[in-house]
Amino acid sequence: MVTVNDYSGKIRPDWCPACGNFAQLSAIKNALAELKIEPENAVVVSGIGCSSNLPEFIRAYGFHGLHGRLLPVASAVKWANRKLTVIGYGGDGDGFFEGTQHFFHTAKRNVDLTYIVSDNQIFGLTTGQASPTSEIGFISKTTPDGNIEKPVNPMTFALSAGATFVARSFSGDPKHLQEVIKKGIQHKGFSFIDVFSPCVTFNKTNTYDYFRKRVYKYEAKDPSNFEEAYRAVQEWGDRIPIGIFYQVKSQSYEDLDPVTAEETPLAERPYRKLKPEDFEEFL
Amino acid sequence: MVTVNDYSGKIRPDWCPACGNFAQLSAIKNALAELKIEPENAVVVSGIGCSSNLPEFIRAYGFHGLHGRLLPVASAVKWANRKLTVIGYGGDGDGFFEGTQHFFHTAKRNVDLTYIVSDNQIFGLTTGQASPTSEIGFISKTTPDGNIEKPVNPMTFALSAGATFVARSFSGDPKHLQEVIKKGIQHKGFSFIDVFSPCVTFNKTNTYDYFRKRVYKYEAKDPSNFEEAYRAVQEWGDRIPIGIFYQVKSQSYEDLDPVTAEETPLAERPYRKLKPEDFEEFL
Amino acid sequence: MRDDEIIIRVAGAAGDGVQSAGQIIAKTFSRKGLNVMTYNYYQDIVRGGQSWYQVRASGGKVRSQGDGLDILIALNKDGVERHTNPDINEGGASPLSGIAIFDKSISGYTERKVTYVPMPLSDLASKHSSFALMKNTVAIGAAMAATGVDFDTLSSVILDVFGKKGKVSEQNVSAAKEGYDYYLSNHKPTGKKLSFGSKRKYLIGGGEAIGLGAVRGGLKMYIGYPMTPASSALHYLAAHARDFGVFVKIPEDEISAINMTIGANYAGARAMTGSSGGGFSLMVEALGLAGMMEIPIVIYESQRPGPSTGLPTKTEQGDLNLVLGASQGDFPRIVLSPRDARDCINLTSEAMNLAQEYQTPVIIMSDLYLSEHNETVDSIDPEFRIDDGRRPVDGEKDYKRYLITESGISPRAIPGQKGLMHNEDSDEHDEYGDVVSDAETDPTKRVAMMDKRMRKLDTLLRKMPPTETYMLADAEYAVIQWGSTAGVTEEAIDILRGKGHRIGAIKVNRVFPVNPDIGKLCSGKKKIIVVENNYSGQFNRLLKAELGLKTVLVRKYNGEAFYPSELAAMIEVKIW
Amino acid sequence: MRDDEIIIRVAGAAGDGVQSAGQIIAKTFSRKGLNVMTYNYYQDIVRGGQSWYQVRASGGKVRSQGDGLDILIALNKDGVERHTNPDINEGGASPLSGIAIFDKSISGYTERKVTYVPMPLSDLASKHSSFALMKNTVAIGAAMAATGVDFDTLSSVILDVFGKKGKVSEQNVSAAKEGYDYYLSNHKPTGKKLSFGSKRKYLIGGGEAIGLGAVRGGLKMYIGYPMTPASSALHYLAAHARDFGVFVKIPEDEISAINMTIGANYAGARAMTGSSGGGFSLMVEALGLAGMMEIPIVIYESQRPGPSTGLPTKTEQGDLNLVLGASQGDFPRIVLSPRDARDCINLTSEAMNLAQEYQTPVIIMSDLYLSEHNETVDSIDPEFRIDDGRRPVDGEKDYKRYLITESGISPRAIPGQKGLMHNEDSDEHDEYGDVVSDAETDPTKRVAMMDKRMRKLDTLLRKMPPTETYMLADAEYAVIQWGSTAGVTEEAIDILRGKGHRIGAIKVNRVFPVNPDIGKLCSGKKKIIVVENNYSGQFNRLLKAELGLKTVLVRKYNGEAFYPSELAAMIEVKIW
Ligand SMILES: Cc1ncc(C[n+]2csc(CCOP(=O)(O)OP(=O)(O)O)c2C)c(N)n1
Ligand SMILES: Cc1ncc(C[n+]2csc(CCOP(=O)(O)OP(=O)(O)O)c2C)c(N)n1
Ligand code: SF4
Ligand code: SF4
Ligand SMILES: [Mg+2]
Ligand SMILES: [Mg+2]
Repeated sequence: MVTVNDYSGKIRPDWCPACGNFAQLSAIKNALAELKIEPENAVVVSGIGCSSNLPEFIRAYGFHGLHGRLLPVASAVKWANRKLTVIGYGGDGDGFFEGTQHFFHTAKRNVDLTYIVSDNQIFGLTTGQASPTSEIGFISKTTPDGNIEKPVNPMTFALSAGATFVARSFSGDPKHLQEVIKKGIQHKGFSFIDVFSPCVTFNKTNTYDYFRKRVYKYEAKDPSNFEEAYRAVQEWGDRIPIGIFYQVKSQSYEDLDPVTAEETPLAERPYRKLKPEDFEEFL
Repeated sequence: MVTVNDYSGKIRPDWCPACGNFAQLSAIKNALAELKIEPENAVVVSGIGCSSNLPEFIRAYGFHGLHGRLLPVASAVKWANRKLTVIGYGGDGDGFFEGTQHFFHTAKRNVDLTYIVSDNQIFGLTTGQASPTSEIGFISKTTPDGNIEKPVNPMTFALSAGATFVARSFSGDPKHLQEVIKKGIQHKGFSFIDVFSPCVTFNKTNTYDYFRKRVYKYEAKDPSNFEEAYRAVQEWGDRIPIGIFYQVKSQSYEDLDPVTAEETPLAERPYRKLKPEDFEEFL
Repeated sequence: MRDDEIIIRVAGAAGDGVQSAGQIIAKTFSRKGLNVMTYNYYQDIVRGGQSWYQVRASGGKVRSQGDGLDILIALNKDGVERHTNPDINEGGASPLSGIAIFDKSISGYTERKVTYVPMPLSDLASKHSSFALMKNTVAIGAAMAATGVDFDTLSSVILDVFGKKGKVSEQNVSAAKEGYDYYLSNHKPTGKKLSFGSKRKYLIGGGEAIGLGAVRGGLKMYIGYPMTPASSALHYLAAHARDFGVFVKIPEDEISAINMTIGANYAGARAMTGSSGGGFSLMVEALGLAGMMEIPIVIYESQRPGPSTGLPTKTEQGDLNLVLGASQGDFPRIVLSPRDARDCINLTSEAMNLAQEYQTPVIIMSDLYLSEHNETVDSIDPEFRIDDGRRPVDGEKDYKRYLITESGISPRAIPGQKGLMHNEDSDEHDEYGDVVSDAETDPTKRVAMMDKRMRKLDTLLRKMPPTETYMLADAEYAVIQWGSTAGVTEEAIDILRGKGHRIGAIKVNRVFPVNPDIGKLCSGKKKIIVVENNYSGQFNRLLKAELGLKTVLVRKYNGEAFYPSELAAMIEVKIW
Repeated sequence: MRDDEIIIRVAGAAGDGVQSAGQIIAKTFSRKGLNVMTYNYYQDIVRGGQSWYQVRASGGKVRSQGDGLDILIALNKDGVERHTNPDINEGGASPLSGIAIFDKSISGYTERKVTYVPMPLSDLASKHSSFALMKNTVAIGAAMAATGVDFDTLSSVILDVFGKKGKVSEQNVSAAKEGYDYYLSNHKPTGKKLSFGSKRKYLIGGGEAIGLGAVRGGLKMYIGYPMTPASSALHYLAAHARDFGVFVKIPEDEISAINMTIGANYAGARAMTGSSGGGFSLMVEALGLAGMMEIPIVIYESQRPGPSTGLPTKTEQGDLNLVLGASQGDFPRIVLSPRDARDCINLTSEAMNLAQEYQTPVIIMSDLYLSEHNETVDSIDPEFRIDDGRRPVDGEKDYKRYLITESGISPRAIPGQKGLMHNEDSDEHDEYGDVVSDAETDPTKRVAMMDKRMRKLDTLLRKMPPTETYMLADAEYAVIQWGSTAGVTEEAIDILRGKGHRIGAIKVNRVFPVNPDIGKLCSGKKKIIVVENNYSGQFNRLLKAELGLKTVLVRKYNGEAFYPSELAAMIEVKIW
């Protein structure tokens, strides 16, 4: 029996007290435990940022890599061993700036992994610069006169890329968060979950209060209706929907590729012995 | 009086005879001449690929840079000197693989430049590998058993990114091509034009015939209607629309940023002399 | 430790206000006309952990963070414990031998041979404000009283620092006064004899100095993606963007940053980018583009310990191999490595010109130690002669962008110039910029272009100023250092001279191309000791490869900077 | 030129079928048991321009493309003109001294002292097919007749090459027969005495050999973005993906490619990526990640002339600085540089093991010359012992991923292993993998980890096989070369020995870490000459930095490979 304690890491998270990342760490641990996934079969791959420190704090296989590069690593882990449950976890700077291209193409490929972005609308670890999701007018060390660049909408991005599971949640609503993450992990294919995660130290705009006032739970009439989803995710302002906007069934990349499609994971297959016939073409 | 001859380069294009790039070269030259833009004020920035050789063949300021990196260069050229007409020109591999992140963020920033992609659905220069727009099942040196990855739809990509001018044309229809390019250059802000450009040597699927049978001219009822545009660009198969799908007015990045917004181009402004007061904060 | 210098350290956890407190002290000293250097010891964490900030000040020279500790302001018990304990190596810094100031609520620490000054910091602070960090101000007041600084100077600093906040500002002054008076009434001053001066000095960080030097050198665009320890320059420039008329942009990644920087310079606007090793790694491909196309660019590379993410808030000089090897093929590059804040200003202004003149990448290598610490400079010259390099005139006949010249430098036309339209290419090209490899590769033209480009380094070497030295003339032993270790090396030389060793230093701040005069300066020396803040002696390898020197290596790679006495001891071992 | 060897060159424009014609000739010779080497001279263009393909064959050793030219097949007039003209330097290749075969419609060329054999190529071809390129096959038939190869061998090759096409295949055989018979009836054979053997040889390209070696070494995933000249390996593996059970993927960019390669190896599947200098430049950041996290990766880096896009279809060895300097900080890397196709197979299989054993990046450096040319090998050993390196057992108590060991090598657990969950980190970490820099940096642990990682190089050096030499024992002069210049260097040595020089060579294919035995091999030699296909002597600098050698440099950087007599002459100048 897997319990959430099996996922308890020995290192105490070094996030600022009340940082939105705590809720996500709990939600991920709970979701994995509830899904009865053994810690040795869970791999958490992250980038660089406050949020990306998470693999240090969970007892699973952790990979704390490079800023923006978690998705290529996570994809290949899945391709190498399709038995593993692979979770990608990183920041908004990590995913929507440095890792933009990987986000797009990984979603399009529909690799079976769950990608959670701790979206605090700021660069946390580097002590507070505007991020790709910072709002217009947002004041930070790099935008002292207010940000002039439109924020990315990670939802429309993921939808256009072809993600087969697109959702949003909020660190201030741990139950919702855990439920969405659980569904994301269960989803076969690329699941994207953007999580509003207040940075209590550097983002004085997008606080818990800010979101508590605005978020409401969205229920898709038909989660497989792309147009409906695309419209719903564009709502922003006084009311901001959270929930699962889109979900469709589709073959994952590793099911489509004949080499990874075989049941035995690539990593566990015996090495291919060469035979003289293999060189015959050169004769 | 600017004529198209003013744009004639001394180097003969080295593309294969009948390559789709020829039509685009002519269309660009004609559009620039018709718009009475002096060659010294036109800058063509490209990446690496067959298509990207274009700046060598036009008498303007040409910048033949790195695979996938034309948009950052082009953006900065515009920021440095907003009087210049800046055209970005590259391949589908260049723009939708190697340069994915730049395409997205440049479109979002609405930098005033025209980005034309010679979309031959293949890597031409490297002698025929599947590209990000290659269709499923497409056979190439890297996909001998047929491509299994869904092609990018550059149109939905550009729309989701926030491009303010999104169009498509076809090298087999030079008049249409020239008209769309002209409108793209005239558009203030980021204009994206995807051009079906048959690679007669390596792509035996997406030929002139293939497109002649399928393309039809699309006229947007209301080019500023995002939903209409988003729906229209998804049509694919027996009928494929070409035309201007989307166009809205919006301030360009260099108009929004107070430093570039001033009339005299940055490159032409006098150097800022330091005064003792500038260091006072350190006292 | 000398009687005319003082070292004060503020210690606490991240979020405790350690750095702000230290900065107020530093600025108070610099306004008193002292030479100051600060040292920021912090962690890759936003709250908690342990960090400290040290201020060294003197009427005499201050060339490093220094040895010894006169006054400790401890903001928590851990701080009292650590910094008085001779067994804990606080990143190489000395433990306290003087006065420890802390809140009287802190107790239970191990008693050691230092003067404990528990004070009612919180109580005194709460008279003026309920804001918790106000107690730090009380402690600052006490420390300033202990060093004999007049209260007016301290209050002027406090008013400037909290200036905008009106009431907060006044409260802080009052709190400082409480501490100041309390200390004077109850405790003895340090007995240090600091020779205060009448002229305020500029207190500036290395990163700010880079930014300022760039603006003086004609900077019009700074494009960079944040990365410690290069961000201090970015933040400084962002804060002054409108005033300086500098366009500042954070793009999607470092690849974009460098390509934008290239594009801007191509179009005639002086532009610069900056990052640390990880971000620079992403710029490698485009570095070669600038080299091949002969487009000026300046890159600020501020090192931190690698490999990979490494120790993001620590210091090292481990990126030299990276910078020298970056990008495929051979092309000219210029690598400068400033010694201190003044050098940051001067070399960066110069870098802006060098890039234009030689039309090739110039890389300014700093490190966390230099980029993130504050230092005094006596004066800053606002004047600087900007030279845009060789430009053709509009309409020049038969214009050749890559004209083959003896200097290797060709006339560079800028888009918008009439009649000079041409193509610049990442493929090998001829004098016009036309590609030589498409229809038929021309091996002769290829060689001519390679030679032309590489000749720029010879031209540069001919104009290079002589390498500076310290006490070298009569020295038997020569120490060679590069970049930010100049100050500490000088101090180590002083220590060793004090012990009777005939030793001097060669101080390299123009790292590549290697100045051949270094070889000459070494000739006849008994031993050549290369000092580096990295594992493998990357600069040492460069000297061996370029000059064939026989050297011994002194290195440190634990993430901390050298301390003067430590370095002296490390060198002494090698010359025995 | 020796009597027992022949050099045939097919010349024309891109799109003329030059390469296919050359390959048929090469394969015919390899089936006749000759040693063969081909050389592909082409441009960065898909149609037009000028290109040629050369085949050198002999019963004796064939170690380079060779000097001289016996038979020219010219597919256009330009071809006849160029390759008979002693003044045109065709990338260093000798002009024709023997027979020129071409279509009789070609006329008006400058007559020179060669045997012109204008033939009715098109007419003969059109008897069998209207396909224009069929005339090439007629010419091949003629050339084979001239060299005395039996027609059956030629026809067997044609049938295999066009195999799938049925009728086309037969038509080509008939066309070849026309040419073969026509030549025999109307012209004289070359008079060469080729010692044909009875055993077919394998004719394999360098890129294919890399792919094959990797599969033999346990490759399970190859992830690469196309880039000349690394694509030949990618294409080979893509074509055989299902058969070999290798997952082949072209991702969005090279950054993704290397991070995927790291992810795959992390998860226990042997993976490799490949590119040329430009793509490798984009991998620089992640190279350090693998070094820091101690994850095995193999990178195939095939060089072409830089800087930047440079000369995409030419050859150079100019990326060594890049590969050695790549990524910030110090970490162990292994650089191998195969000499020839056989070495490509063997070193690549070995690289797959080395990466696992040392848990660090292994880079295989080739170049266009080696990667894109075909060569015969007598036999290929299908056997290879795969060693997965040090792995812990499931559930091991107190598992330390980065256990400090004498060898520097720690037990590597793979996701999925029970009870061994741990974190791998790009930040500096302790033995468990826990970060040492977050709350409090531990300088001691940092140093211990740096030392541990770097010790892997010492372990490797202890096990490194001795560096191979050629005619070195009695030599006064030593030539040192690296990688693909081994063959041509041997031939140059032979030439120089023939002239009475006591000279030999040190042949380095394990480039880094530098084997100290190279220093010993050099001791007592009058002069040490380093031969390199680049501008600045990058390997020479490495030898100076590592071994303090005093050397002279022989270099070529016009985009072409060395030719034996050219290299001999360049060396001779240095030893006079
Ligand atoms: C290549 C590279 N560029 C820049 C950095 C510096 N850096 C570290 S974290 C970070 C951004 C953090 O923001 P985000 O991804 O949103 O994560 P958060 O800290 O907010 O959770 C940056 C720019 C880096 N480590 N690597
Ligand atoms: C960083 C880098 N990676 C790979 C290459 C090799 N390369 C040159 S062109 C090209 C793709 C060409 O395809 P596309 O962009 O579609 O242009 P096309 O030739 O089809 O016009 C590639 C992969 C390169 N030059 N640089
Ligand atoms: S700085 Fe912000 S994101 Fe980082 S740990 Fe603190 S609250 Fe969280
Ligand atoms: S290979 Fe294709 S894209 Fe390239 S020039 Fe030829 S036809 Fe055009
Ligand atoms: Mg963030
Ligand atoms: Mg293409």
